[in-house]
Amino acid sequence: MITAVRTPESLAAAVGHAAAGGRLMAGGTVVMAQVNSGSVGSPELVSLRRAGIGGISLDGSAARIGATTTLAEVEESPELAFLRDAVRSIASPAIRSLATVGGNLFVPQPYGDLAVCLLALDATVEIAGPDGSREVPVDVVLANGVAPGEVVTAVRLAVPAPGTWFYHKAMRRKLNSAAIVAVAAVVGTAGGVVTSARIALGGVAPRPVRAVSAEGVLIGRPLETDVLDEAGRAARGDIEPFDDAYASAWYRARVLPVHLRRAFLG
Amino acid sequence: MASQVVNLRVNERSREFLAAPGTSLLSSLRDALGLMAAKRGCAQGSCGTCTVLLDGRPVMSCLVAVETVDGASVRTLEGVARDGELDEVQAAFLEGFATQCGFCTAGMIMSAEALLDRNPDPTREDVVEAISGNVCRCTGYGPIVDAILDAAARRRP
Amino acid sequence: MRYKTNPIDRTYFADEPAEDFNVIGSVVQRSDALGHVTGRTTFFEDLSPPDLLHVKMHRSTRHHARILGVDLTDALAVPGVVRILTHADIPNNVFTPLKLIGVQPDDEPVLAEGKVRYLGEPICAVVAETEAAAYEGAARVRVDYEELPAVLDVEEALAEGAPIVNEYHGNNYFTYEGHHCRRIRFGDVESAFAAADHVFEWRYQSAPIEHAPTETTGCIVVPQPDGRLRIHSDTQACFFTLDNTALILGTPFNKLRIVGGTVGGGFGGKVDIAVEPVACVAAMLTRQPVKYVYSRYEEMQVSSPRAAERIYIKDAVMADGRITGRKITLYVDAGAYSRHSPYGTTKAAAHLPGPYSIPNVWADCHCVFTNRTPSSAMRGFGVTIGDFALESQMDRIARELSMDPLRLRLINAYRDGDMKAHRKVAEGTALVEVIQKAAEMVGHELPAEYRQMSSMDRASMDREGR
Amino acid sequence: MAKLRGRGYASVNYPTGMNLGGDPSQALIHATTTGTFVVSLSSVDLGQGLKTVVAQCAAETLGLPMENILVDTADTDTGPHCMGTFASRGTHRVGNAVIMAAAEAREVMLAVAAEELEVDAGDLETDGTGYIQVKGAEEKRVHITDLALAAHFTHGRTISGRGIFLKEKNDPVPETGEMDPDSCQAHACTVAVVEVDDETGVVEVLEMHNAYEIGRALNPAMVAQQVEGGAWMGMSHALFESTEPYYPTRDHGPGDFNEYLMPGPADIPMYHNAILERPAGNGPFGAKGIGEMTANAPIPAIANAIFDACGVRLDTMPFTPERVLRGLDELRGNHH
Repeated sequence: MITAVRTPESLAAAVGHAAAGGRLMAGGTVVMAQVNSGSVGSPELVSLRRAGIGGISLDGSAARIGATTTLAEVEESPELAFLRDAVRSIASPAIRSLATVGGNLFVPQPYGDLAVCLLALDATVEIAGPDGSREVPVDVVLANGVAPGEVVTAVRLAVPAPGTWFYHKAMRRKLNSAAIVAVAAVVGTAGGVVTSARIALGGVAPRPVRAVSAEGVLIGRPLETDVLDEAGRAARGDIEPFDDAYASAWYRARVLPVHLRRAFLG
Repeated sequence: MASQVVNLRVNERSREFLAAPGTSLLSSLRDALGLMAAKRGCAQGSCGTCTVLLDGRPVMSCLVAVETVDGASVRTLEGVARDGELDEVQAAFLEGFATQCGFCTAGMIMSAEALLDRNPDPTREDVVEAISGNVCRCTGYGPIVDAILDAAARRRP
Repeated sequence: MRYKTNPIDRTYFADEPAEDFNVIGSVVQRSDALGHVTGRTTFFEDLSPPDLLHVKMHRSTRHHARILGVDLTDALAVPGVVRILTHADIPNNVFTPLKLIGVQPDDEPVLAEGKVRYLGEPICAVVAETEAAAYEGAARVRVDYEELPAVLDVEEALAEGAPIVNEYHGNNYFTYEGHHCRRIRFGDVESAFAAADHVFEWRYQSAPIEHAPTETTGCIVVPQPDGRLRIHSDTQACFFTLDNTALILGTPFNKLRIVGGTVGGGFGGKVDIAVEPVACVAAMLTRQPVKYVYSRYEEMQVSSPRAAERIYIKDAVMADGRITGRKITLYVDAGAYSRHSPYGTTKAAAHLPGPYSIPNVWADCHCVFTNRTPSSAMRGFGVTIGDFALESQMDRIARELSMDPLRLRLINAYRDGDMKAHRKVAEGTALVEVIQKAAEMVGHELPAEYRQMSSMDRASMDREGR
Repeated sequence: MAKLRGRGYASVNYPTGMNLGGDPSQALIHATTTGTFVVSLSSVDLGQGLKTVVAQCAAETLGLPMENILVDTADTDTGPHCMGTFASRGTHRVGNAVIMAAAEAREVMLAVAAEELEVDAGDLETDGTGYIQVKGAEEKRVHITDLALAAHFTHGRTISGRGIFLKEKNDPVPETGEMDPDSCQAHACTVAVVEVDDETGVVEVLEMHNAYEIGRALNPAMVAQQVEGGAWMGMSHALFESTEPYYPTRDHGPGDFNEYLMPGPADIPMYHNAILERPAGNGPFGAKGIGEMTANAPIPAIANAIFDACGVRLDTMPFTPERVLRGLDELRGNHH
């Protein structure tokens, strides 16, 4: 049973409550669902809603998105327009007006499509804790979470150059459904061949993963069907698919190359 | 810890009430304020029957810890009709036979209100997107989508 | 008004007498719609009596197990927990949904006693001052189990040596007047197979399906000053609920009053008497209003689904498309208890062999018990999955014979005066006409003799050689 | 990659009601002092519109406008017995009971009007707007408001009626299955048009054409609601729904509407529906009851359309992308 809900009005206070053992909550879309079913497992909640860590700022192509920025705010942000399709593939409007960028990092797969995007974007995560702040690559947070008492305060990313951002999500329904396979990628080309590639996958492992094998296949080659199919097959080496209510591990692995190709060729 | 006093502006009226720790906005509306239009269909944010507008945005009210939104403004279906007159969305749902069991209706209408507030001239795709988190088990959605498009047309000058 | 209607095509059944109606056949506004669009319709959970207590259930974590012990100590220590009900608190701890109309069996306890037979079976009901305390109490109940082998497949359940799901039956099937299944015996299918140009046999299967009403199953019980209980419920059948609840409580029937009738979707799932008996016991023992409403998870995983079915269909077919024999073996996965599944299986049998006149029909329809959430009524009870199998079968036959699938159906369609396999003479049939209409709608051309067929005129079919 | 299009057919019938233990429903009807007729039931409206349709039955039978009818239902202290709302029985059973009750009440109404107008009851008719009048001499009439007042305060009469519909119990013959389980049969034929993504196995239903024979469309707008909602549920069953996606094992059972998949508003096809009417002799104004049937034909129609599109025979519901793709792989001899 919940005995206290804290709504600290500063980051320092939030860190203090978190360090004291409170369960952090940003949009509440995960935590409140657990509260409502009596399964949250912590008597004290710490809401980040008023901790002053929201908002989007842009410096050249460097974007900083505060942790409590909602998905709806990202969706509406002209600076982050490249992420609009990805954000719209997440849940529904009444969830996106609550769910946050920071919270999305901690959502279990096959949810957490924005985290997949952040992995592809090589984002950096700003973290505040009782012993000060630190910045780590997003893959570290996705793999290890943060320490007790730490609070994610923002993510930083470089807005990809025009024509280099790719996103595709396969779902059971056209809208409002979890990822069967989500593909997010920043891929640069020159002279018709791939010069740089960072591909992240969702829905195919316990956490968002880099498709490093696929990236290796693409480098130096054109973004064409055969190459992408080969890359997609290679990506099967990068995943740990699972069964759930949406699809089996077999199906996820089976269609991964299709969706990897479709992320680039539609 | 004891219950907290929470202030909300609900349907343009100031309301003050006590909330036990962890109470959702949905439970507060229903149990503390007696506003029963928003429904508890899943308490997991998966059905949309509890959709209300929180500071103008549609939210699943079951997922909002009410203590964290002290001072916010909330609009529920009870606040949609003006002086007893149905608004365009309500009228379109009524006349378009867009209700069957009625349990999803409040959430559907609030999602539609949120859409039309921001986008007075929505496409069919916009409408579908706006209600994509609202489950209806009776109608098959078609009449609801039609009613929201109809409401937009009624609202246009 | 901007509502939808569908065109009524009166060129079919044009001989039906035209009647001059005042309001029948007219679009009349739904009487409940104004309440719905203003949010003022009152569903049962919109009632909020003072001092309301909440029930949450501690449920089985095993498919099949003996209950060795139940420890309530930690649960009772949760602040706000008022009381915890076990089977010992239920006066007559057995569901008897159809007892008053003389239909058995009474094979399901209200709260588990000695054994659990499916994952999610209710064991203890925690009554608390808040929903959160009830959840916390339910989580702190400790049950000591001795795991038993479970059976989860209908055919495995009927195999020799399978674990017995429910000792009440002694077998894993419902016994129909001495038979292990509901039978249809009409004509002689074996002769039909022997004489057929083709024999086709295929298998079909479904998985359980949830009703998924947006409003979950629940009730609020309010003790009245005169000692009666007023039960606000979203039941689909007020008197089913009243009668069965009274029998479980061991009270006179007139001690209970059901108030319902406005339901947030049912689809058959709210025919079971799932929540009222426990809520009434809690209200009687505490003398306070009590709410027991399923969570969405309970609705999805614990409430009765549409049964999974497995269906084998073997058909004797002549080269011209006439189906002369149909043999069906059907298994309904009832789960751990009967509920309405024995009836649903009979309803399935009566529906066979589908809307076709087939002179030889044999069916064995098994109502099978497994260690699964008990299934029960759902929209199309006994028919929906059968129709999937039957109409898939028709399509496959048409393809095997390279026949137009609609002509195959028209040749075999039942007409007025035909005797169906359950020996009821068909009347008011219209299969021929809906097929003709559908063909017309999609531009599927039918030869004149098929367009001229009529449900009322067997001769039109005789010209096809029957 | 290709999107393969196919068309599939299915035709079905559906029985109204049940025989289990007998299948009764009752209605009581009485006029208040001002001529409102209260229909007392204990029947449940699940959203299909039962309250509206029985009010229509009462109004039609009484010969009064809808405004004069109130339906008071689902209170076991005040309403007579109803077996329940299931088995497509609501409109049929309750409608019949209401018609019977309303016919009895009408007879009393006309008898009181005959006294009031000092004419023969057999010469009276209702005009549908609230007047009871002498046939062929319409100026000689009384409004139901005045008549009900007079019945109460002058004539000392209750204008009321009782109705019951009972489908009697029928036990199947155990050896043969001979039985009489239902009251009438409604009919449907569905043609589904689908598109199958041959790389992912995803099936999209593009169009559904449905012809329904329903006896009588008592309220055409509510018929449209039922048939479209039912067709949607059939499509949902066909392509998405299960509480146990890995049946017969019980793993990964969905617990909420995120996991329990149903088509959303973006996933619905174009519907083309048509209604035929062959009134049932035992139905209220010929109506048969169609609540359940509408979900049935779409399932096999979609299965058959998938086969038509891509040659994969789905014999297991639901027709998930995985099942379609496994079938395609098998056809292609392609085991990824």
